[in-house]
Amino acid sequence: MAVTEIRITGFGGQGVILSGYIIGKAASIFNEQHATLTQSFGPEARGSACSAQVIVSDDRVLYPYVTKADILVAMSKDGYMTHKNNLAKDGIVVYEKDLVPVEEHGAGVKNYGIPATRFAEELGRKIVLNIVMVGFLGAVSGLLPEKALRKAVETSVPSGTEELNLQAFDKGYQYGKQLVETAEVTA
Amino acid sequence: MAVTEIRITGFGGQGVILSGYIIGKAASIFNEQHATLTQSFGPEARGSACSAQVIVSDDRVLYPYVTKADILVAMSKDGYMTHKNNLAKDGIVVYEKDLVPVEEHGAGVKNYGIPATRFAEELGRKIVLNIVMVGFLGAVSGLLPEKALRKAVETSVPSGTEELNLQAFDKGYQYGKQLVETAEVTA
Amino acid sequence: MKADPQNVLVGAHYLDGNHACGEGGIAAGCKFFAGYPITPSTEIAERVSRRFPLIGGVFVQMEDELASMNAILGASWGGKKSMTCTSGPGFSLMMENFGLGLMLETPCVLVNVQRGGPSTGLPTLPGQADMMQARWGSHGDYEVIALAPDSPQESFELTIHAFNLSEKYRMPVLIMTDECVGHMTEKVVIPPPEEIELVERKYSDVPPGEAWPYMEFDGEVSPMLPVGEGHKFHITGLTHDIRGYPVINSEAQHLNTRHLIDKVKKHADDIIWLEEKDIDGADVVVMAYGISSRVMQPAIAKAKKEGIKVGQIKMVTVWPFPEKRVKELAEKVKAMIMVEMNWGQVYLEMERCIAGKCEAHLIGHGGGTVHNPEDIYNTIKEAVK
Amino acid sequence: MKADPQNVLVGAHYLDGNHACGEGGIAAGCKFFAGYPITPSTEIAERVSRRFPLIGGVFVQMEDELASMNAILGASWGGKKSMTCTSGPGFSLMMENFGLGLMLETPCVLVNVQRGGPSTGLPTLPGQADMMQARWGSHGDYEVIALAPDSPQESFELTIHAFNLSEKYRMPVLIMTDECVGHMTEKVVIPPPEEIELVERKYSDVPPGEAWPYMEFDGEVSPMLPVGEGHKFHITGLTHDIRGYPVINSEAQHLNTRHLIDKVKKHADDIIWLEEKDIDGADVVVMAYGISSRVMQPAIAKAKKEGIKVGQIKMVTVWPFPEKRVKELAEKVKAMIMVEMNWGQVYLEMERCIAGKCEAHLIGHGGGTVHNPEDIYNTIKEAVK
Amino acid sequence: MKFWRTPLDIDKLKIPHGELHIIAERCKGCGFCVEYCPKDVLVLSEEFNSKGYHPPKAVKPEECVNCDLCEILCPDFAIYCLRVEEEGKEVAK
Amino acid sequence: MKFWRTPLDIDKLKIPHGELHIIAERCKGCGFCVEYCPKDVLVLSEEFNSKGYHPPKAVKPEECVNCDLCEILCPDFAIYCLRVEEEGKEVAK
Amino acid sequence: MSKKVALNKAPVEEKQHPMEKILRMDRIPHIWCSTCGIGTTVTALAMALDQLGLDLNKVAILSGIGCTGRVAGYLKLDSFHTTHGRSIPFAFGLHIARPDMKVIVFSGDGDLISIGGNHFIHTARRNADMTVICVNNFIYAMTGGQVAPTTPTTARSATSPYGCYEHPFNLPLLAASSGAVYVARWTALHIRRLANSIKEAIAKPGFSFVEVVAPCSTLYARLNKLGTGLDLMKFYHDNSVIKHGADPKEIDIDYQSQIIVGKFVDIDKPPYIECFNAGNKRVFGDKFKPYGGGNGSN
Amino acid sequence: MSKKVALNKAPVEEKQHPMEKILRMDRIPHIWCSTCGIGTTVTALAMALDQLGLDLNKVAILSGIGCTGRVAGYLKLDSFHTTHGRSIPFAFGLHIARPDMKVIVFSGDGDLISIGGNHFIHTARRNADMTVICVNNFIYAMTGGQVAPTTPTTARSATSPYGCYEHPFNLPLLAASSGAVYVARWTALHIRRLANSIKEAIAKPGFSFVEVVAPCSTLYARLNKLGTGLDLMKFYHDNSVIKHGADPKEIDIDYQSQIIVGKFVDIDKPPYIECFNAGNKRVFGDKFKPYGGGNGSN
Ligand SMILES: Cc1ncc(C[n+]2csc(CCOP(=O)(O)OP(=O)(O)O)c2C)c(N)n1
Ligand SMILES: Cc1ncc(C[n+]2csc(CCOP(=O)(O)OP(=O)(O)O)c2C)c(N)n1
Ligand code: SF4
Ligand code: SF4
Ligand code: SF4
Ligand code: SF4
Ligand code: SF4
Ligand code: SF4
Ligand SMILES: [Mg+2]
Ligand SMILES: [Mg+2]
Repeated sequence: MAVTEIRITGFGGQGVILSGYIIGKAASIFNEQHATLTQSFGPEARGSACSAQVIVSDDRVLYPYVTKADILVAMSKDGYMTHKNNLAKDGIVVYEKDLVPVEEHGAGVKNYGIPATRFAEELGRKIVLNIVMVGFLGAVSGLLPEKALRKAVETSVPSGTEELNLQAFDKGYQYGKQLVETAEVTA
Repeated sequence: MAVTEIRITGFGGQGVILSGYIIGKAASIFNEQHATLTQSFGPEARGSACSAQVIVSDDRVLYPYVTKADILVAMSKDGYMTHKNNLAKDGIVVYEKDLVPVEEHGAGVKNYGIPATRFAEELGRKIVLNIVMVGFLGAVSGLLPEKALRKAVETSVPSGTEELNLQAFDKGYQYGKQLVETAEVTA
Repeated sequence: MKADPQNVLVGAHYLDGNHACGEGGIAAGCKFFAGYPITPSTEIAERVSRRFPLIGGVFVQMEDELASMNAILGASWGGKKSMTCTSGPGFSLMMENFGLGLMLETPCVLVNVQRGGPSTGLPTLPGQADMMQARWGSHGDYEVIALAPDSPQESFELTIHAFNLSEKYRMPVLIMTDECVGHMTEKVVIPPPEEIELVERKYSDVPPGEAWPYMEFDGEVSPMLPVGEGHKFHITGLTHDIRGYPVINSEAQHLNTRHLIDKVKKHADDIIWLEEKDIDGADVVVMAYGISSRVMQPAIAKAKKEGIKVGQIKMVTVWPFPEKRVKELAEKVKAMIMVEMNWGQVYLEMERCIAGKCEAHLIGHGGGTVHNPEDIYNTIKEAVK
Repeated sequence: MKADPQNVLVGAHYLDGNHACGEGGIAAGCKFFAGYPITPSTEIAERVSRRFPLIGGVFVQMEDELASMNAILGASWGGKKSMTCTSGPGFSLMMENFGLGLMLETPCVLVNVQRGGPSTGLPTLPGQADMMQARWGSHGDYEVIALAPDSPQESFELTIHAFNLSEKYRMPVLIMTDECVGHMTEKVVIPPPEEIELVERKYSDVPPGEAWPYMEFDGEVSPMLPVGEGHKFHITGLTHDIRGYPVINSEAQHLNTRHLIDKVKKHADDIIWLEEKDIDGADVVVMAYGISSRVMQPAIAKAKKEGIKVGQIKMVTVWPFPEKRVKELAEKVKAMIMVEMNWGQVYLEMERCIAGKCEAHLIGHGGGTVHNPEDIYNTIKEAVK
Repeated sequence: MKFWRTPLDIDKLKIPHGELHIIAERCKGCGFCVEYCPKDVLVLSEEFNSKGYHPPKAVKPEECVNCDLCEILCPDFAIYCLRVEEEGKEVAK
Repeated sequence: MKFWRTPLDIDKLKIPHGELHIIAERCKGCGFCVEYCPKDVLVLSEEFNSKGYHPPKAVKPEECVNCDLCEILCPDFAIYCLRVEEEGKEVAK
Repeated sequence: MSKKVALNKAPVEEKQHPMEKILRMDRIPHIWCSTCGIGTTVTALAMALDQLGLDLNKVAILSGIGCTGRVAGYLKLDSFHTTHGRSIPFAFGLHIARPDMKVIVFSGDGDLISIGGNHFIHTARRNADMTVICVNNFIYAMTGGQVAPTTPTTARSATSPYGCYEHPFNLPLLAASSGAVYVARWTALHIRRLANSIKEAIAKPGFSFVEVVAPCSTLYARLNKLGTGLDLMKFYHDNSVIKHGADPKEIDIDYQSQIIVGKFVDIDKPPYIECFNAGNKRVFGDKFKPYGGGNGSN
Repeated sequence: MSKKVALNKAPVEEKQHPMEKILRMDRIPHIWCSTCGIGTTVTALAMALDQLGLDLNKVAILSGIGCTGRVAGYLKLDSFHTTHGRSIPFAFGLHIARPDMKVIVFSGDGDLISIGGNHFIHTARRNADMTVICVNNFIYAMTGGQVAPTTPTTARSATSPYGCYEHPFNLPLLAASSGAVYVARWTALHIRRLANSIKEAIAKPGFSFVEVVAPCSTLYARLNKLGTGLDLMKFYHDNSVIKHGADPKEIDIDYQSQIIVGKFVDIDKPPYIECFNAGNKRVFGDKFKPYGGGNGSN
């Protein structure tokens, strides 16, 4: 697909925006595509649902918002509930397994779950769950080359935390790779 | 004349505006005419020239400023110099004799002088020179009935000073009356 | 409702436009005036400060114009008819919270005695160059009501009218006068109180717990909720719903802004007040407002004497602009002329509404003094050529 | 003059419109930024505050927007390229002293990242409803220059352009962006400094004692006088003459205001920047600015695919309005359409200039989100029917 | 509502007991209640509420002295305590 | 310009004399100079200037000690005093 | 009757949070972040109102814009969410119109003291009868953590990313010097003392000011790596010193050092309306009818 | 060489008023009324500049709007007549751009303390290196004599026609509490002491403030039936008391009673740019080039 619309949702503090930033940067800076990131932002989001939208495209992105998500990344139940009905027919749902109870969508839609928070906690910092998700998304969607995503992670996280974040990325990526390879698509 | 344009000039503190106010009030409140008073006003006039314009008319005044003065009341040399060239052909100049050195104007223009400051000082308050001028103007111009002007003086000055001001008015009026009667028109 | 006799200074007075405006506010029942001095508007505040103590009003000179504007909003919600006055620089400073007044739908009256601008400009000389600012000076979308008196008498009358409109449409109403009118002294006849018709504020009769501050939201006017009576209502300058609660999304924004706009647009016929003369059969129509609508008259009279068919429209209300009427007339006449003391502001609206149907002429002027009637006369002659 | 290498963050960056705007200012040589936080503009100030210390700039967060606006005027007279940013409510508060900047002919740049209004409105969502305020929000007569970027890349580029125009025409220049562009992150390619052309401030070479701050007063741009060099010049917000001395009369007012207006009008062809596409032979032309000029494109593409002859004008400058061009086109096309995120603002100017020569359509929107391209497409179809 | 503790009547009363009410869905897991409970009645639970926070739970409910501190410190109005009589019945204080 | 009086050199100098200069047309007749001249050198004159004010005139010019007070108090920059030597010649101070 | 009935002087259902009587439940949960201190300070106000036993119909609350500025929106009182910095003059107008009502302004440090600073000092000067409660979280929170006129020197913020180098205001000093008759400072942890101060402030005729140092977890704490709001509460616990009557000059707040709290000013001075009445009485005698009281119709 | 040469360090024609060197003679006579005190205070500034022996090319003067606000227009310096209330932030920007220049704000009480009050307190807080001279004539003169935040209680004005009933500000107290490092008050009669204070203020690094009580004859004196400006000067003569170092709290000015004058505050505190440099130095070390000095090109 020449245009991919991605919506990432979660709650404040989960690093939703940063994960969108990494995907957009991977596409536009490290993969010679166009990528537009927008975010639902500000006071009304204090301590509640938070969402980022990335449009990845081979041509210049003109309309900056998601109309139907090709990829829905759900890190919270709230976010999933709000956006689950706005999926493209052949979209995919990438979700945090322990936090989001996903439903069966239409025939073309695939669900991919990962216990990202747990993985992040295992890596020692819960805060990297978003990077785990990015890695996972990269693997299950094939949207962007692993290299571009890794590069984007490396250049987007606070300096000093690159290694940890790359580990998180790899963790998610591996898990996703495996999942896709074993074709273990959950409902 | 159905429309009379009057310009009153002097320096700050001479009560230029009040004299215009009295003339306008006499015409519009006590003589069933229309009278529009405007003033040059404000910071640029601090401690310098100051002027009031009154248009007295039988009909509603539409254009509020003097175009050619039918009556120029000059209480200061500065004011006289600024406005002396903007007189109607048959206009009159009413001036403070000790302060304003008037010139000969065109054939139709008459000059009437009065030592109003001196008269005011004789009455005990220099500040009433403007009222002396109003009385004088009333007498030499015949613009408005004496009664209307007196009434306007009485109702326009600070309460408690009515008597003094009426004396000042009368002083000016008498002097004017006499001047006109003896046809002693100065150049 | 009739004016309260204790407020009305009945009779003929020799007053300048500013004092007359103050008397108009007092006659309208204004009981709170928050002001900040600025030439050439200050006499309004001075008049009110002198008159208020014995008629139960409170005049406060605030620390700046921002404070004045907000204080009258607070006092209006507190149940007092409230007003302020200013001139260009202060008007600019009031713009943010004039917008708050519109957003909260708060009745009050703002007088701008226009002087020459921009910036400090000509403090003591007249201008009419804040007209577009009156319409557009606050951020966001909304509509306004603005009146323009041409004399002390009208300054008195239109101030009462402004209060009436502000209560009727529950919004701040602007009086856009100017230095010439403000400092011009003429006879002002104040009628007896029983002849002064006032619009009473409409309060909701819905009991506490069931009433919201904006029961209507489709261009209709909601009754206000009184403070202190248990309604415990909420109002906000954020985009809100009929409950007055903030709702931060595009749908709410549509509803809220359309409501504010439609409140004026829907009632434009009721609000717009034009004084027309000799329009039928006219070849050219001259439009103006405020002092310019007065100064144009000798020029029109002169043109008429020469057989030119000139009609005239004195715009008592400038905003909302009489769009419908101008469109109608443009189909009928050869030319329309706008006379204003600026370099073309309300003219732009006239030209737009004319839409090429007839000629549009501007008689602009930088301000500092009123138009020379000769200039107006010349343009009229030009237009019928 | 080329950009100073120490300022320019060369290369491809993934930045949002606000950060890009900050980088644009830095690349343009801005060395003083006075700001006051307000959503959705604050990231501009944040970017600058982070970047300045090592490149010799000073960022100051002022006590309010009034202070910000004045501080950049003072700093500009002090010789620093200066800027500030804000959104609707702060823009309203800056209006008085934006007028001072125009009156003093002070180069500086003001960014308004528009959100939904009026009042506090929709702090976090986009709008384009401050466009008429940009034109008319300060009291008095004047003209303005306003640019509207549609992306982070343009936010960067137009900020440099704004600084250039402000130096060239010696006046504050407005960047009217919006929340969508400000918070939209995309690739921004920053060219090497030698490819960034900057307009250097022109200082007078007339020796002290003979130079005045406004040597030209007929719509031409005077070189500035530097402070601290013995010129001992005077400037004032009052109406003034070429010496900068106050002159309070109607003649001076004419000269001064015509000068401010003509400075922009005379040079409109140089200032106006339109990006036109497929105009020749078009039946309908769609105009828009900022984010709307971007969102209109899928709709236009769709209409074109169906064989409709649609031209498009992306207005990079919104003010001065491209009056001449619209008048020309109105004679040629069937309809012109304005797409903007408000209920009809710049549209009014388009309609006026069309003057009935073709149809005028508005695709308005209350804000809070950008237009749905479908609505634009439908109007295009409607217009060619 | 008795937010203010009047020590005057303290001697007249027995040490009161409190019945805790936790509105878990409203809690944002700040831990103020846990930290400042003088009797260590509370801990944060392991479970998430639907916003992703860990609300407190009473681990020693019987120790609650109804001091109200948890209630008045809670920034989310998510916990409150009612006084119970010795017999366990709620009464007015 | 020597506005500030340095008492240091006072013993070295003889009591100075001043030569008064009055710019009558600029004067607004406030009387500050008259009132605060320590030597009562000045009075307001009877004549008006063209703005209608009475400027001061020196009635005892020989008594002027060149203290500059009239000069520095004058709000209209309308009076100043130059020092003259015993011989009556102006010198630098 | 349950212990929770006092607020509205009418019995309510048991097992309902006592604050529900004064909160707009249709707007709860509020937007404040986890471990934000603002909610706690709202409880302090509710306690104060409760203790005063005021008729809540006659209490108005006003806020400007900011996180704290949202307070007005959550309280079931006549409540006004005005513009940034302008709650005080709006409140002043309301107070003059309805002198019978208690007018409370509850807003943030940026709102009240930065953009609203002029209104603050002038309304204190006039000694208008109102209570101003300022949540000082040392930062502009709502807009994302920019430097405030209260940010302690060296503290970081989004616009002082390398540490603030300005001198911050000492709010009690500013209030006292401007004319406030009641001035106190507490932290959000001193909840009962805070409530008591608010109570005294509301009861006091004239301009009363209560500063509340409260945690902003999401921005101030995070940008300064100070942990969560809970960590800040612990910090207040360990570092506040109560000094009633301290000279306001001596109570500056430095970055992460001692915070002096207490009641600093409590003096008697006639409030605005009283001065207005006395001034007019002096001139007009009995012709002048004193203004105030009543239902706003005089 | 005549005695009047010091000002521009070059000989001038004799028999020319010494102030002509620093006045814009093409704008004299000025607009101030007869017996107005503003002109005298301008002379005090000229004396101070002269005594400091500053390069006058490097001195900028700024005013807002008002009678005093016209001062900038009469001085032959780089001079800025800004908008009402905004001279301080304009001056702040100029100061930051040209830290090598002396920046002096000379304006009225209404301008600086009423509408400009917020800038006054915040710029004092920042301790920006500038000198603010405020002519306090207790009234808004330019606009025709309205009440000011300095109008003493009971004094009349055009908008307090029956006597002011507000509490006025004590300007030195407000300045000191906000952070000014130098604070003095004199009357227009104390011309040499005033000049000396202005001199000290200009020399002082940081925010310095000098209040000058001066007569407004046309409005303040007239509306209060106090005679002319000369009568007010006599009043100052009889009623001022010099108390250097007096506590700013104790120097309120009541209507027609004692006026305490003197230098009240003179402390050392790093000014804004110094703090800016120190703060950045601390973080960046030698990578940071201290800002300031030079010709504004850094
Ligand atoms: C005129 C205007 N300027 C700026 C803003 C943006 N703004 C909203 S809240 C805020 C600061 C809030 O800080 P504070 O008052 O300390 O409240 P907090 O969020 O910290 O509780 C600002 C600058 C605005 N809404 N209006
Ligand atoms: C925004 C704005 N508001 C009001 C004014 C009107 N105005 C001009 S000067 C002035 C007051 C001047 O008082 P003060 O500063 O005490 O100076 P003074 O004239 O007494 O020397 C006012 C209110 C203005 N020019 N701009
Ligand atoms: S009421 Fe007191 S003792 Fe009981 S749980 Fe709460 S804090 Fe602990
Ligand atoms: S204090 Fe309230 S919000 Fe915090 S953990 Fe306890 S119940 Fe939850
Ligand atoms: S210099 Fe001194 S002594 Fe001489 S006239 Fe002037 S005031 Fe008098
Ligand atoms: S002090 Fe100056 S203005 Fe006053 S009387 Fe003397 S010379 Fe004239
Ligand atoms: S940002 Fe800070 S002040 Fe605002 S709600 Fe969150 S913690 Fe509280
Ligand atoms: S009005 Fe007052 S302050 Fe203004 S110039 Fe006249 S005397 Fe001086
Ligand atoms: Mg804060
Ligand atoms: Mg003053």
